[in-house]
Amino acid sequence: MSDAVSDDTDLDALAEASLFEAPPLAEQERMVEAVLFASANPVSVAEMSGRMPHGCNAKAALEMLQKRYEGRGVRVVKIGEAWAMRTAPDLGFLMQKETVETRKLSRAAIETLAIVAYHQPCTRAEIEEIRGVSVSKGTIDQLLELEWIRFGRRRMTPGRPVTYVVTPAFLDHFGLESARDLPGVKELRAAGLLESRPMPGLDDEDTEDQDDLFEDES
Amino acid sequence: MSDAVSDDTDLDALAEASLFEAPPLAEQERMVEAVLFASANPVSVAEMSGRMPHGCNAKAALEMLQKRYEGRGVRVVKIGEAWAMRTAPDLGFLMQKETVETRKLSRAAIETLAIVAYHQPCTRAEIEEIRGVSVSKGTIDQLLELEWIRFGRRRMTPGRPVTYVVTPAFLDHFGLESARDLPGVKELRAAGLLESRPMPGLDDEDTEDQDDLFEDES
Amino acid sequence: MADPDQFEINDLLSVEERLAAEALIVDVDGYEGPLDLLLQLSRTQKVDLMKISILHLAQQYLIFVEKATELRIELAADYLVMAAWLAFLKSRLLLPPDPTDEGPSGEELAAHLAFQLQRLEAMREAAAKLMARDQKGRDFFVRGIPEEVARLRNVTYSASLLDLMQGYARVRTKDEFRPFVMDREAILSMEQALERLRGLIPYAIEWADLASYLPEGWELDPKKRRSATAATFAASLELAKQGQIEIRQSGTFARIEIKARNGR
Repeated sequence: MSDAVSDDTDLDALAEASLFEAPPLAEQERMVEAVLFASANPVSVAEMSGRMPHGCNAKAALEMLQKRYEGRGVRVVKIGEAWAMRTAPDLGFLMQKETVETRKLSRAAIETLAIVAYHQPCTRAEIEEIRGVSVSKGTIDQLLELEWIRFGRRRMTPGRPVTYVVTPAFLDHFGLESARDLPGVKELRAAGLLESRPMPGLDDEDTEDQDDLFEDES
Repeated sequence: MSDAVSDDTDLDALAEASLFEAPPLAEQERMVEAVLFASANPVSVAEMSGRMPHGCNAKAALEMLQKRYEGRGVRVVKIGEAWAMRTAPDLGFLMQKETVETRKLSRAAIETLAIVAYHQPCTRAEIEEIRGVSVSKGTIDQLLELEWIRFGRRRMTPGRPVTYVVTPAFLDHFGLESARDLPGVKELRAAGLLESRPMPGLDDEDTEDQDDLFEDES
Repeated sequence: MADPDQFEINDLLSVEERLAAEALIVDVDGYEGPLDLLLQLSRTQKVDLMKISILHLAQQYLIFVEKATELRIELAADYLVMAAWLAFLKSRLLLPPDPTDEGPSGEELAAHLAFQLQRLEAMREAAAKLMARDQKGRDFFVRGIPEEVARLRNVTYSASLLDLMQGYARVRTKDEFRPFVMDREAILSMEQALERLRGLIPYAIEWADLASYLPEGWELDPKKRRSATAATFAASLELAKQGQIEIRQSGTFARIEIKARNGR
């Protein structure tokens, strides 16, 4: 099993060889290419490994593949712990046929989404405090339905309110690797605008630990 | 084909340029790559040309792309007059995920199986009489599929109903040499599996019955 | 809120500012709450939010609310709550600090309001940047012909000998609870009850509850009990008619008792 391993047609030999040693990295790269290519949804490294022969290094192969596709019409992108292939955004103009009309989000929904993304995990009360108005249930429901936000852990404060966090589908939709890559997040944090400051003279215990939680979760 | 062509942000310049001359072939290759990737159907050369900026040579770009993907995990293939991308056939094994699941047999199936084992050959009506509830076809089918029961001789009674008997695979699975090795009602009671006090006379009568049935078949 | 100060402040503002404030009144419905309105008003100051004059902003807001009231525009309660709070803040900012007061100073409150405005503004900008990003299905696209991953599910069913034995024991146990002489159905016919009762009469020497003559096990199942009770009662009437038994009942709904006539 020394050199005949990567003969495309000799699958049995390959499978057999894999019992003893992993296929060459170039071959592994072909494998992750095929798997990512075939899937419309991001594939996690764990799932990729599970589908590849024993001993493969899916992560290394994925990183190799990502390099290979740099500057091409299709890109290899990382979304959270998962990987996917997406067309290059500059070629979007070729895709009128594939474009899906999405329901226009209301201003309230867009702002709520941004607040959850930047302040997650974030309670409804916090969203309302930032926006200065009450958030209708429909707005939250719409974002939940789009699977852009989901319930996070309950806040350990009186009433144990539910929190909201953004989902991998949100990251995928906006082409983000993680919530840390949100536009301007560093500047906002540096400016203290992601902190929750209680109104002076008001003992607002339930907002104090929010900053910690953001670090925890994202 | 130099690869520095694609400045992702410089779309306007590209679009403007295309009014006068076609984009470089390398850029055209990126375009056909993205379209083939995202299209839900194979794309003909004519359709591809229609989607690309004026002056492009779709066919040449497609052929270039096909070359590029030679030997890779994905292939550019021609299907009739149309083009599409497909995962390399030798990697088909990655497109299936094998999972082994062990499930407990349902209560209905266990009881049905037990009745067949203790009373074989046994008709469906008899199984229902003993269980006191009707037996779904699915349950019988499942046991037939598992090859734990099979059809026995037809009963020589009106309607000539089929009977079921247990198979060697059944004996094998349960580690029995023959169905006679199944513990009788007395042993079941001794083992504490039968808790109710029997009605006088029922016990013996019943086990004898059972023995007869075994005599019949095996 | 008809505070004489108001008019003074009104005069302090330039004509331009008043026009701006009036223009805003027209689409009061367009605001998403008092904070949104404050943010809009702050824009007329044409300065960085960090340097905004909260006092000035409070005045603008109060004028807005007053105008709205004059024009008989119904303002939601939260606008009025904000107006009251801003009036309070304004007085704090204008009056020299009271050393005996333990509450937050006017400056602290003003700084917090400025922070809230900055944060709302920042979130709006962030939301706009987020929506301006390349989006899936609009700017970039997923694989058009995804290949389904065939899940080869090998289901193996397991059952142990013990499962089998327990299963059998279960059905046999069920069987043994059933009176073996009786039909499986939950109905006792009068004929059956009559036959059963006839057999038992020779032993009915003492008065005994009719219910104790129900077939064994039938009293456990409500359906069976009902049927058996009715049939046994009917059978007892028949037997009484034939002179074989006596029936007595001490009162309405009391127990019905029977005993054999010749057992006397």
